[in-house]
Amino acid sequence: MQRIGVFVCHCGSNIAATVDVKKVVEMAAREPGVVHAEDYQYMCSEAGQAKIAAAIAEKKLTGIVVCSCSPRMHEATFRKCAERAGLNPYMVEIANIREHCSWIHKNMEEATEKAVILARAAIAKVNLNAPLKPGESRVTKRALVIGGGIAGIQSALDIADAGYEVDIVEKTPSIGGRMAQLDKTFPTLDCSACILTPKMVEAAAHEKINIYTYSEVEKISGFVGDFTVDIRKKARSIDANKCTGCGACQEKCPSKKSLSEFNRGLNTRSAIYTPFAQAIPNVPVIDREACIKFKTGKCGICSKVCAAGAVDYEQKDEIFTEKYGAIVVATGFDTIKLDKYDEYAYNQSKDVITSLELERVMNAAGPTKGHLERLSDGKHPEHIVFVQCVGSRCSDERGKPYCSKICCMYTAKHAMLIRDKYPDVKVTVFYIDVRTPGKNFDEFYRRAVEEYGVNYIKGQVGKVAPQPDGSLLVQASDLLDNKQIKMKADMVVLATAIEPDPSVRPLATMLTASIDTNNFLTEAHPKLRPVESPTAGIFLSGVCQGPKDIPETVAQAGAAAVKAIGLLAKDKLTTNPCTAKADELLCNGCSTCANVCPYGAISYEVKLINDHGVREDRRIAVVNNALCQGCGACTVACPSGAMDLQGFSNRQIIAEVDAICR
Amino acid sequence: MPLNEKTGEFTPKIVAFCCNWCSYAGADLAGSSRLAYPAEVKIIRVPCSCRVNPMFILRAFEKGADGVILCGCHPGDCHYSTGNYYARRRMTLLFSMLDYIGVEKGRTRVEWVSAAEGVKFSTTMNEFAAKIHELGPNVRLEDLRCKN
Amino acid sequence: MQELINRAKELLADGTVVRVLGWRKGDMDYNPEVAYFNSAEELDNFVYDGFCGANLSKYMIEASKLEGKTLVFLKPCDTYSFNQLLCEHRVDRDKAYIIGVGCRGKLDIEKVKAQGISGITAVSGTELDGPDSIKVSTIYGDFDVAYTDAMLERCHVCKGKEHKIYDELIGESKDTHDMDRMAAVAAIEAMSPTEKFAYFQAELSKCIRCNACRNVCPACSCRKCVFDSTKFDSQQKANVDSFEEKMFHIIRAFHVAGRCTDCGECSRVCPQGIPLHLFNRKFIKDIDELYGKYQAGETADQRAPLVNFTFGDAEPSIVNERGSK
Amino acid sequence: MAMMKITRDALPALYARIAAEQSLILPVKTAGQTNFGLWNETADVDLYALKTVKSAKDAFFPQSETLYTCTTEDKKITITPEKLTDEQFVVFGIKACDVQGIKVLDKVFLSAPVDSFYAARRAHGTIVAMACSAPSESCFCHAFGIDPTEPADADVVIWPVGDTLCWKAMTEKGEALTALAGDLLTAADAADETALENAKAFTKSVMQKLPYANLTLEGWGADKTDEKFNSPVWDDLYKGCLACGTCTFVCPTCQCYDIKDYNTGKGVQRYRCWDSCMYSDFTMMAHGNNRNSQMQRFRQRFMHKLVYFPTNNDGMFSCVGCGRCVDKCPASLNIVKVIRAFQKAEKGETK
Amino acid sequence: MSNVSKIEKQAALIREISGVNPYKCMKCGKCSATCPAFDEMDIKPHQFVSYVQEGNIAALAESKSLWKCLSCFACVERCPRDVKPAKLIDAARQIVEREKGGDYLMADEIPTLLDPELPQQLLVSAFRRYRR
Repeated sequence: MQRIGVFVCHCGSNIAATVDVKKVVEMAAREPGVVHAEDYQYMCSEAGQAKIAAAIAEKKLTGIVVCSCSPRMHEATFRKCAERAGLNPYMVEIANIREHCSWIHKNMEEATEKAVILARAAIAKVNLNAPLKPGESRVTKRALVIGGGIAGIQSALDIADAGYEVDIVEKTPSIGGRMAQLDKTFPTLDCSACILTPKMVEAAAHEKINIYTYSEVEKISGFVGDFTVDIRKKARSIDANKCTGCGACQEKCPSKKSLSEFNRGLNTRSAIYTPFAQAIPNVPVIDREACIKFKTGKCGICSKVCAAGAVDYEQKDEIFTEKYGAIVVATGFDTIKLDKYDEYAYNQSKDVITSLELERVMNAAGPTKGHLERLSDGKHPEHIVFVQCVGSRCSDERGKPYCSKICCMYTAKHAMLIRDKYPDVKVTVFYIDVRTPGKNFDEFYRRAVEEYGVNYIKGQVGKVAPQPDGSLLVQASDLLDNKQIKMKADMVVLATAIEPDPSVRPLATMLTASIDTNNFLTEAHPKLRPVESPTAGIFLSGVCQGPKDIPETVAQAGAAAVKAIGLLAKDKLTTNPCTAKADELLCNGCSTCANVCPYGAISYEVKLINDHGVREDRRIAVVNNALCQGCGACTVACPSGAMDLQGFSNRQIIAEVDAICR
Repeated sequence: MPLNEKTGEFTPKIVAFCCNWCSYAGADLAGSSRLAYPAEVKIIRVPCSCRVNPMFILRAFEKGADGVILCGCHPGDCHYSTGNYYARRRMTLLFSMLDYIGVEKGRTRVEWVSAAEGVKFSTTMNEFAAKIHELGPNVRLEDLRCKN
Repeated sequence: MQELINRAKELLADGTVVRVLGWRKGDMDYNPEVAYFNSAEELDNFVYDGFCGANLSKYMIEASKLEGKTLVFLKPCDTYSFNQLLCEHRVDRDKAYIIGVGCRGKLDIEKVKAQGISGITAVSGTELDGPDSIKVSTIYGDFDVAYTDAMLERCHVCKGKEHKIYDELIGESKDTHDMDRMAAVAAIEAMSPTEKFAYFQAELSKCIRCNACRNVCPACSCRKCVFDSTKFDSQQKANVDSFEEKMFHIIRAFHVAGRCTDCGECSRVCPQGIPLHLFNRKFIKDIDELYGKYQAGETADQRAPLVNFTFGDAEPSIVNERGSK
Repeated sequence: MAMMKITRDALPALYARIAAEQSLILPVKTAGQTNFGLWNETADVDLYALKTVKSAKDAFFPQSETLYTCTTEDKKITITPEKLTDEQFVVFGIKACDVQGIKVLDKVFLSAPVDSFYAARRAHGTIVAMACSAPSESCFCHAFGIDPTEPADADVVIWPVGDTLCWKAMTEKGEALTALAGDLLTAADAADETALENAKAFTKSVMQKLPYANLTLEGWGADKTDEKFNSPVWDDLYKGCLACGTCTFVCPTCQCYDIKDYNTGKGVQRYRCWDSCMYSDFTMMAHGNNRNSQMQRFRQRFMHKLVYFPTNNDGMFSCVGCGRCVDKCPASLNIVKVIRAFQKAEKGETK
Repeated sequence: MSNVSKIEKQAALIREISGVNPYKCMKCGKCSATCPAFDEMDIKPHQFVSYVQEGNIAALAESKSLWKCLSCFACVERCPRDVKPAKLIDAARQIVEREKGGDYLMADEIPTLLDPELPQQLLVSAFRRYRR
């Protein structure tokens, strides 16, 4: 029989206002096994913990129940407290009488009765608790960063600077990501490339960083501290060691009709190409879909003009395996497809473009060499209309329900830049709300209005209609004037919603990291652990976790790096002791459990079993404690009940059920 | 005792199994958002919806529960990636069997509630409790020995 | 039958097998028993006729632990069970030499008695190549009973007469399928909850917890059943107050769901004539309807439906939409 | 007491009259199977069934019965012993073999230490035995000296003769029941007596034609332990046994039980329930099981019935030849096969 | 019936008939931006939503807009919040029509309602919708 202590927290008035804590103490004290019960203002406080420790020592408690807030809040606190007092931390159970009781019930009698029952269930459970001891696993001192945008680069640099090896895997031919495509950045208006390129170079030059571009993660197994990852290096068709990056091949390449991914398809590139001038590595890639040599077998011009002899048409995809202790996901974003928004005529007119396309148009290295012109006829526009919230804050399936966060600011930036460079161009912005929470953000937006004369109209655009004269008729509402406006424009720029890069979904499956309905990776806690995935050892960097601008991305990248460094700095990890365990005497060796284990944690061995005097060789399930995460799928799959979950055993859960139904 | 001693009204016993990662957190959110649901609902925390053995559900009915609900992460969002898919099949078959032997439909339920869905948690529990009130006490699956 | 005996003798003689698992003549014509035969001489008591209904697959769990190979005779439906046991590593393929035997349906003496025939002294015409009706001799005179009228329910809804695993085949089978396997399940599904409850309450109230259904079941191959184990707080032998039988039969059916081949042994052996197959078939019907057709034991390397899933599986709430009111 | 009679048509009235005063237990058909059960207006009485699935044993030794109840309140435990039966009841329509089964149970439960639960039921139960008219192929009560037409040790014996039943009270309890039946019973006349004698003769002739007519217990009985226990015959016989409890639970004489606790949430109900020596966890102890192979368990059951029991009870076998195990064993094993297998082996015959 | 409860009842009825939750509206004005009959309307589509939110059904019932909406459903298509103003308008129309009694649209009323600028199709659809 356990000697149980019950500690009921008032949580100030959070609990005590609706639950009669004295009554809970009184009722709990009557339960079999309970030898001590008391209440206190704040059990989680130092004084409260001291009370627990004192009771453990004085009453020789073997288990404790804390009736307080959610175990998600303070279970760890009370476990540590118990451990300090010499009690196994897994002999602690929490009865959640705040979130699940006092906060939702108004009637004191009802809430008190429920609190007593919840306490009883926890007492019933702790009666069956057994001390558990965490295991240990080693940590591979190497990190993997998936995605080579600013988020990935920043995380990699920070981790590498702390002295750990980092591999960056980037699926495109160069690192740089979305930020490399931007022209200027808000609210300082400094040149994006000017601040990004040095970071790219630094990463490339860092002795602890290996960059694998044109590569993808193929398979991930293992667990925190000990991931095994297969990485596919796609065939570049260029020997990176030989290539000097002279660019002759690209100039001579006769196939020049492929749309440039970097310029968002606004112009073309050659079949052998580097995406942009500052690309790292400065090694081209042959687009085998477009290359004449690969399509017809004839051509080979690039090979002929390459003085270094770096072109290798025979190159094959290469898969290598590496071990990592931590993984940072920085897969970034893309703009959503606008196929379903016919009203904006995006697919009908070349002069309706997305904001990201405008970035390329404005950029000196872009398709128009930085001149603001209509893409349909190259004419200088007189009037540009910006439409906000295209696909953002949209509750139907055409768009995204969330705010994309960056659009208000970059639109102000675009409007301002255009008015600054071309004062003759009229700029109208249709907005629903202008959202500018950020340092110097609102000031920036006001400057656009006050100093640059950008015309902000509250109201949404209903329709963009290409006119026979090549102009665009914009029909919108002006909600403040309660008018419907029809105006001509030469260009329309759509502040298109952003969404996580589609590669994140299969990746999340490989990582067993959870993902929300919008494909953003879920954080371990929305407030307190925002850069960690719930899956241990996986860290989140940048927009893959949620919309954010560059400074936020860099900040989060740094935070993710710190978390990863914190992990890599450890030599060994203690593993969750709440793992599955097979009872050798009951196990049938039928493999049903292994079939449902998502971690491959169950294997089988043939073992001589002495079953009450009957000796025979039996096939028995064996759980690898380092791999098992304690979900319990196996315990239910097992028909004989041989498989049980420590900390959430069959008998413990049944005891809780019994206590509640009593 | 299904009848409230004072009022004589039926106060059901409802057991809610909640997975630690989504639904238990959703219940916490319902709590911190002060979204009320009946005190008849008592939550048991399990690591994952796939930890819930059909025997636990029958056990609850045996011991006098009037309704049992299982909440887990939305399909695709399981913390353990696949647990709720197994739970979904298991519970579908179990509920179908209970229906087959004449246990009233609606006495058992599965609902996917994410950590962000405090509102859904509360609405679900209100709905479920209302359903159990409508169905009345469980008599078809209880063990008479637990009655007195 | 003689062919089976001869072949068994050969296989014993040439050392292919060291023992034979089959059926031995009983003290009545209708009660042959499962037995091992270790010599040619013992095989003279071997029998294979319409009353040899026992599924020998489950006995192969124990036989797999013995030294040397065992010759086992499996009817077509038994081979599904054998495959399923193979799949679950409960039998050793290398320890079995399987002769697939022909089948024209298996007989149930209770069906004969149910026709009011009593005082039975002999039954003939039950062999594999026998006539369409069997002759039942009693102290009150002789009766002819149509073979199919004395057949077990399971044979009327036979899955087919193809052996799914074997080393060799002996004997011609005859198709016996003449009823809809799911008709009885569908009829119950169509009842009102009150009718359903009354039906199962009446059936299960007869249960005497003898465990015959469990012990004969090839899918119930646990070394120690949860209902015998102290580890689950589920150990129970009581026969009381209506709940325990439901718990036992629901959980038993659930544990074999997706693994049950519908061999029908549970219903065959129930001393109280409880149609236990209706539990298993309900799961089979649901699995087929919700997750696609699945036949346990079709092959030895399938993934059972309950250890499998698809992203688009039906939600449990579908139960509220299907079936009766 | 003189022979009385009642017509078959009057039976429902008789049942109602008895049930108005006492509990009435008799063969009732539920979902196609006949077992002893409590009579009520809607019960489908199946008095003429030759064999109920389970014997009438439940009436005196129920499959599960509560011994006492512990309730906990706070940290106090209150123990409430289960009340012993103190009301009269009637078990109606028990066959001769099952009556003999009750005599076997008496040996076990009524000898010191007396089982108070059983004793109370025996004291309050009135047994109305019914003679057999058409024994069937699995019957072998004659081997144990039982005459199916003359049930011994009953309070009342009834004999079905065509559409009438002859009725004779054998004890004081029987006379009381006869008095209760009152005008539903009429005096039997000489013609009835003759018809009854003819019916008995017919039944005996049936017995002689049945397949087990020549079964004897040669070689079995008290003090045969040594020659039987180590016989290799067991090893061959048990192989088909599924280790289920069917034979035990349908048997009128098997008397082993387990004592277990049921958690009611408010405490514990300690109950006993039939157990089977065929089960692998029968008499399981901390160190394991004293019979750890199925052969040993199989042997135990038959040795108990045919050797150990007679050894300890002046030669009385704890088998009554009802044949239920013969009908119900899922593996077609049964006590007759065991009896004969040893007789053959001992005569040097091959199987 | 008290005035308050009538207003509440009508607002609830509009929500029920339309299947629309007007509180989803984020006041972006895309409906009004889209509406081909905007200029004809006294209560603009986006305002219509606010009126339903406020329960000001009486004003809606009186409004010209009710009969100016073409039921082209452009606003339904384009509304990013799934608010469907046209369905609200449609529901309001039905309420007005139902209040008139059993026969909704009498043939002899049509001439006075006829507006040369209204598409013929609307008339046909109005028959279909309200006459049944």
